[in-house]
Amino acid sequence: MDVKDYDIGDIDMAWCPGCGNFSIIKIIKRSLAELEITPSDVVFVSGIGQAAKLPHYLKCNFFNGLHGRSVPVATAIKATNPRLTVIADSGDGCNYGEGGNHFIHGIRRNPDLLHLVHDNMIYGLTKGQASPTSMKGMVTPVQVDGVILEPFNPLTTAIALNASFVARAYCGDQDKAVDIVKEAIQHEGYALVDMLQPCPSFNEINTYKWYKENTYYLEDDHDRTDRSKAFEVATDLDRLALGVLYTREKPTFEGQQQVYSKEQTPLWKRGQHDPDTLRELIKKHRD
Amino acid sequence: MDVKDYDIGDIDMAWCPGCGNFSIIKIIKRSLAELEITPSDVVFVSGIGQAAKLPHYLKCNFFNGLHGRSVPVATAIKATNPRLTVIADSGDGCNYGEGGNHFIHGIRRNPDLLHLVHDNMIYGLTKGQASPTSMKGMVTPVQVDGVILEPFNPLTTAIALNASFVARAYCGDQDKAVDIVKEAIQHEGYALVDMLQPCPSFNEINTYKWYKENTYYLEDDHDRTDRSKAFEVATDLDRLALGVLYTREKPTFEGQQQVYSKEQTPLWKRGQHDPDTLRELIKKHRD
Amino acid sequence: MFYIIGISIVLAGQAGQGIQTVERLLTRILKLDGFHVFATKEYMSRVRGGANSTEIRVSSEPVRAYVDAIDILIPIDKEAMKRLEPRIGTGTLIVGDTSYLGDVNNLLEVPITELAKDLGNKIYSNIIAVGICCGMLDVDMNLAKDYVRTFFKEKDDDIISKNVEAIEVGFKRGKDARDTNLISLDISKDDSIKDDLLLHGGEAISLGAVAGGCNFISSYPMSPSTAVLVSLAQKTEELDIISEQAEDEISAINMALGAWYAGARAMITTSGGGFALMTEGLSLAGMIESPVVMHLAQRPGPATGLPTRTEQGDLALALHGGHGEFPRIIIAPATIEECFYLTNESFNLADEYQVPVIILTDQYTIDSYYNISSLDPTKVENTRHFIKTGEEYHRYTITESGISPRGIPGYGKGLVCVDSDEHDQQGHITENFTVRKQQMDKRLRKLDGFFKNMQEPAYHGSESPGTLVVGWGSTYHAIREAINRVGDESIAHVHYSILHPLHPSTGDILNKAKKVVIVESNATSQFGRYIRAETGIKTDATILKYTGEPFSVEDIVKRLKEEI
Amino acid sequence: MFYIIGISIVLAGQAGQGIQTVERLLTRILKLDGFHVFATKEYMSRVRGGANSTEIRVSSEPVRAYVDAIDILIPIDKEAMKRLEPRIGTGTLIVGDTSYLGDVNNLLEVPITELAKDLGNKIYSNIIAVGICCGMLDVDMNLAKDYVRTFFKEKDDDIISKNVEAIEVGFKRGKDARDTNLISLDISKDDSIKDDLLLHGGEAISLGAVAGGCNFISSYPMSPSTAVLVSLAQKTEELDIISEQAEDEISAINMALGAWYAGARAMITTSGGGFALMTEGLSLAGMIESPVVMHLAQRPGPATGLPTRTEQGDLALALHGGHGEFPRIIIAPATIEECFYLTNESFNLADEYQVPVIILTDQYTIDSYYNISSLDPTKVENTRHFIKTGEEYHRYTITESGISPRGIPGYGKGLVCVDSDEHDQQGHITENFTVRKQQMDKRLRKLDGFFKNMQEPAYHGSESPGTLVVGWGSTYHAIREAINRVGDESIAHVHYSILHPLHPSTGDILNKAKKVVIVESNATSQFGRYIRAETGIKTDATILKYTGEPFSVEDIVKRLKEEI
Ligand SMILES: Cc1ncc(C[n+]2csc(CCOP(=O)(O)OP(=O)(O)O)c2C)c(N)n1
Ligand SMILES: Cc1ncc(C[n+]2csc(CCOP(=O)(O)OP(=O)(O)O)c2C)c(N)n1
Ligand code: SF4
Ligand code: SF4
Ligand SMILES: [Mg+2]
Ligand SMILES: [Mg+2]
Repeated sequence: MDVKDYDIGDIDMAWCPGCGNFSIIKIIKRSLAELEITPSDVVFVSGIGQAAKLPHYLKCNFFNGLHGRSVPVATAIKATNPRLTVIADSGDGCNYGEGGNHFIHGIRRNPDLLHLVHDNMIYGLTKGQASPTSMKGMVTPVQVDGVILEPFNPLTTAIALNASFVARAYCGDQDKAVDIVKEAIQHEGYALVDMLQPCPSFNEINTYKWYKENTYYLEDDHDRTDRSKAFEVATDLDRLALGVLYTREKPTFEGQQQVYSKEQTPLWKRGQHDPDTLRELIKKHRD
Repeated sequence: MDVKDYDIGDIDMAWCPGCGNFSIIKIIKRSLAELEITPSDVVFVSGIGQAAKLPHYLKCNFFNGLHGRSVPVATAIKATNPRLTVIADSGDGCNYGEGGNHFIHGIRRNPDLLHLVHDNMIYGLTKGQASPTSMKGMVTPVQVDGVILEPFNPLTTAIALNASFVARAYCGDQDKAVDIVKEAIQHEGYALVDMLQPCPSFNEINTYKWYKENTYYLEDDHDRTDRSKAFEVATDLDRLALGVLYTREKPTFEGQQQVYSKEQTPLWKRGQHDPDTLRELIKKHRD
Repeated sequence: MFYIIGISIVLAGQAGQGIQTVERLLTRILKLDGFHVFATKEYMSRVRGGANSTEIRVSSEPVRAYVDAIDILIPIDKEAMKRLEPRIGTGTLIVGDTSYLGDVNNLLEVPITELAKDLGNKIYSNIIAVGICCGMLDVDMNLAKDYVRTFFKEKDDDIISKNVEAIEVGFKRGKDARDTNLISLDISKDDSIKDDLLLHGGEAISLGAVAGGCNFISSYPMSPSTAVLVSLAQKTEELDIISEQAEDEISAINMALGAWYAGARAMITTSGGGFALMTEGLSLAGMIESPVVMHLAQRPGPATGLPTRTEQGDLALALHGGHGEFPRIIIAPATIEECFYLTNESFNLADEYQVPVIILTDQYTIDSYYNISSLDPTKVENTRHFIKTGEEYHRYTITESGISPRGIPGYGKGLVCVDSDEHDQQGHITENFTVRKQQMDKRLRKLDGFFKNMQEPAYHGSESPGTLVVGWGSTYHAIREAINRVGDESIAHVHYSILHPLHPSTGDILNKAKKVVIVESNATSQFGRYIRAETGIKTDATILKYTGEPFSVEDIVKRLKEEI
Repeated sequence: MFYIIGISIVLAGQAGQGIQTVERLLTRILKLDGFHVFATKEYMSRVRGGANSTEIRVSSEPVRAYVDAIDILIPIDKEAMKRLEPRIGTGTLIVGDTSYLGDVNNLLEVPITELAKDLGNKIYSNIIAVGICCGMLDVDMNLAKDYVRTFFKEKDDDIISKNVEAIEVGFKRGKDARDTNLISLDISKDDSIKDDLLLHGGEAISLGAVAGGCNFISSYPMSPSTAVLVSLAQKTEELDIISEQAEDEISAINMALGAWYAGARAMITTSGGGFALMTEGLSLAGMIESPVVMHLAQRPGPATGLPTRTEQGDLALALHGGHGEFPRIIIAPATIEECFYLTNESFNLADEYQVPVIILTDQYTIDSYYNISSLDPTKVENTRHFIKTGEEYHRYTITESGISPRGIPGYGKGLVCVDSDEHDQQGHITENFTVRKQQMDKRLRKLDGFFKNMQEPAYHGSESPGTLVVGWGSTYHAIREAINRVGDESIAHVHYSILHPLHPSTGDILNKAKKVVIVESNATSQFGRYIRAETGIKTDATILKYTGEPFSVEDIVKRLKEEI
């Protein structure tokens, strides 16, 4: 497949000039194309925010739902039809703020998703309030004395929850980001990619330059199965590690459903429940 | 103060015979008494569940609110009146299930609270469904094929979030539990005590016996400030460590509020805002 | 004319004393022996202790409503008595042990605890109580013993035979009371009902759901709605159903919408507080035009309220919950049969109109049952409404009916794009005011067609009555029996099971009555208010109850007599 | 009689092109120079690009409503034109550059971009536009230049003087057009308004809140409600206010309740979706009888809808959101003054009656403003309603008024026990049916006393009118101006700012009119429905708009003429 196969044609994109989102959409298109995934086999699930508009700018099925709620929607879609490639794609505020509870429990379920978080460390669409990942001291119209909350660390948290794939990427480095995203899609199970993204409109701290200076790639010999090591790497906020920090093979949510124990047919293809079985179930209530 | 000072008198307690909650209330009363805290200076904030009924059985102020929502309520009470001793006290389902998002962000705020979680690894009040901490494979009326979700690990998660005090206690060992709870109350900042608690009515796996066999106390030389070590200890699910795993000094939420920068007076004592200041604020809109 | 159907037996004890086992055993045995039965329970929000009770009515004809009056009371401990005191009348026979009952009138002394201990364990008390009832009602003993054997078949032989003995011991005491003419019960048996079904509202709803093709349920436990989650979870072995306990209600509703999007027939079950949390998701269903079936089992609010009690206090929430304006359907089953058939139908309606369908029940409906002859899983024809998409597929095509053909991803060549923002026909975000209006109008006209096939509200009695009693949902049988008891021909009864949209005949029906009296288990007459908002008609009187208890037949009789 | 007040100027450009700066600058300069002004903006849900615009009306008398007609249009780029096309009439003078405007009628060619570039940077375009308007309106140039200097005082000297130059350059062009009689604007100045205030609804609400003693706000950002959060956060330096951005709306409302419990005066601000999520907490406030002030700034739904547009679509949600039954107060300010005073009052009402008070506004209210003479922070007397507790304090004492004295922890010797379950007078869980009923009755009678001091709905015109126009909230000024324009004495206008409880005079007022016409920015006439539910009266006609745009004066004029 070609990157162009995902082009939607003429559409007005609501992102600001210079925004990292333009790189992210390229990274996504390239990853899908290189993995030869047909647009009609992909479902993007997003919330609300600037990041969450991405599926509109791509040829794909999408469910652009409520702010914060993409993970449960994506989990259910994958469980209902495991043949689809499902990508939950939204911002840091969406996923770690409003949607924090689904982040935790989504990881525990381990559906086979790519969970791509555009982490610009700010609420973009609502004009620049702190997000859970905003750095301490960042001044905004609401955080007038600067952020005082401990920044949320998605990677340590995901590792603490024993997520099956935990990675950080940087959208300014497309080639490497494509590698990470592709791996995450191919990984069977829940795969978090926290994608660092500059927001030139509102985040004056975490700029392209800042990311360049404060990130590094994990060495090839990094042992992704070593949870403690991964945790330690993830705790470092001065130098942000890029790459796949941690992986753990485990059965997927949908894979463990009784409905798929015998056959893989998506639910929609199965038709109604067998009336005789229903009659039997009803008869049981005779005594 | 004496433990009896917290007695509420004749009240019908809704707990089942043999329940760990009876030990927990004793632990709480002893801790408060030993710390000489007057009942009218304490506010318990609970959610809904069997655990959440505890404040009713104790002489104290309480706010028995909604299922899952005790942490934000407690945080606001403490911020509004930092002179109060505030204890958020509820079940594992309440705190880690419905209230999971508040757990994460409550830790990030670091209010000076004791956050006491009765962790019986089950939903008690609603009659025995899995809770986030239920072990894999546990069969319940809803989890008919056994729990398939990765159990939620409150300790690794709290450490991942860099909580300022992270402990696990076991209610079957009151003396040691009192020590831990007292320390948590005295700790300035957010203090999690995950209190292991048998539920004889619904949890047949994690019994008094099971806890005895699967827990151990941290050695005296355990370095609580070593985050990676604490994390490693917390990942071990075969042998559950008891004691204070991790502490980190940091400024509290309320301590960092502008309102307390000059004086500590609780908000209710301050009266209205100064009318002249308001007039000035209004006048600014002349141009 | 005083019209009492059969007798009412109340068994009471602490949570954990096996009152539910008693209820189950006794109603099954009685039904199998040809008695019509009705049962409902009331219980505290706790796991052990407290005071719970179950009422079982036994009759020679169908019996389907709760009564206050207790003919035979068998308390298994003291606490139970205190709570039931207001319901004990001069005609109440109390059966049990003076040791915990103390000095009461009309006592049939049976040292239940002693007898149980003689059998080796106090826990047989409840089975002895079952035996006593069987004896009093002259039940076929072999049948009872057989049933007990099957009931406990998973247990050790020893326990089985002890239970059979317990039944016998109790039976003897009951029969003695009968033989000595202490009591005389003349209830005839009806062989034709032996094959009848006994299932409570919760089970009927979950069976109705599977009959409607439900294959996905995501929910968070909350009394009294959990029964439906449990009973669907239990069916995942036999049927293709995914059942998931969500981390919270918000996740539950969003999962259900994801599941419908991908082609499942999904539902959620919850109670008031959980439903409130789901209203943002409800509004999402409105915007993306997703079908979804939501079971809202009411309990008294506000907030946590009385978690195990009953009320009809969430109608306004069901009608108006969620922000913005979008169509929905609200159904409140009045009978066990309707729990089944209307739930079945709900999946078709949701699918056809692409709207949320709210099934509004309450604790009383969920926990009550009576014998019914049958339920037919194929009576309601299931229709499937999603299409295979072509390359040029647009999810939100403007149509005259307001219904845009619904595709699902992976079926056909089209892309299925749904959006919570206002969107154009393709599903893309728009801020075009004209498109906005077109899409709003399209959504709001979707239910215009609904009226044509809409079931009429149930109507009993004269068409121009002196008094018209209006009811909805779970009060149906209590109203019916109350009107029968009052025995005044000038009283008619109209009953709504489909609440919203309101049947267009409502104004006419109400206008024909001299006086309109509404019965609701809430404090502010929410349905009355809704009728007024729709028709302008104000009900002349209200019969309201909001103590947490269900309406009894007597409650309604008393108030009706005051009102006519 | 055609009654147009002053002129309307519309400036339009992409998000990020400084349209808001223009609006701010121009309205301030004009007001300081003695012109009455009104301004409102419309903008897309994005950060850069798209097409936003602001309408500024300038007049010699008070002007307070939005009009469709554009007298002078200054588009700073091409996109803007497309979107505004429907509003461009034969009388619209378009000012700008042919390079991006192309071939339009009534063009006053000013090469704005070129002129800006001459000054060194394209970004001065917007200030040039301000200058043009000043020139056309014959503004005192020194005043304008002074204002620009103060406005940019934080900037470098060079930038300041460039901006002053830009004003001058524009001014000259505007003055030329005037001098050459291309345009003739006769709007007289009124020196008495130079000290007037200019503040939008969002700011007025936050000032009203602090006047009401608000010292705690917890909220989650959501357009268009965020303005109130931001403006309270900005005041934490000068005032004792805790402002916290919560992780979600559920946390926000629960924090606010915790804060009230501990003695703060707390509020939240949100929009429809966030409010839906808060309704469980709203119900909690009902049960624990906690005061709380909730600002709900409406935008078009359902779901995400049109995040930056306006609607009155959440009234039903405000009325009925939350499970169970409990009293609440709903207020919808109709003017900037009411945004201030009624918000101030809301804190007293919440505190006195121990109920949630919902302030229902919309994007239009939040983002619009006009000059008002003053706001007095001490006009509404603040009352404090919590007490010092004694040892025997019971939080839920049964009282005749339904209001139980409210204690707070740490003030007095009593314990303050609040419970989301049904509870007894002490605040302990109960399952006693009688206690339940007593507490329900107590809660539900709390607002009985509210009626006695209730502000009458605003009434204009004949008491037995031919046509009575009913409005609520933000449509006030548009209705007023429309009725003036229509100029028919038989039209009267009643306007509600306190929506719930509904004023008891409503039925009488409406019954006196031959015809009742209701104006609402929604699709289903939610207030009309509510009036019918309360009074039985059906409005004869509806004037509804739900495109996401505010009502314009012309919209209402047109429909009113059809209806009378
Ligand atoms: C329930 C709800 N609360 C709040 C909002 C308002 N809202 C929309 S986007 C957003 C934040 C977006 O931040 P993020 O997810 O980081 O995305 P970004 O714009 O930065 O890409 C908020 C708070 C909403 N739409 N729904
Ligand atoms: C919003 C909401 N959802 C669900 C419930 C029902 N509910 C009450 S308690 C409970 C679980 C309690 O479990 P846990 O917190 O572990 O307490 P335990 O009873 O085990 O002590 C649930 C689901 C509720 N009250 N509110
Ligand atoms: S606001 Fe920030 S993140 Fe959003 S589109 Fe603009 S630059 Fe990108
Ligand atoms: S259900 Fe379990 S946790 Fe709850 S009181 Fe009973 S034994 Fe204790
Ligand atoms: Mg962001
Ligand atoms: Mg628990």
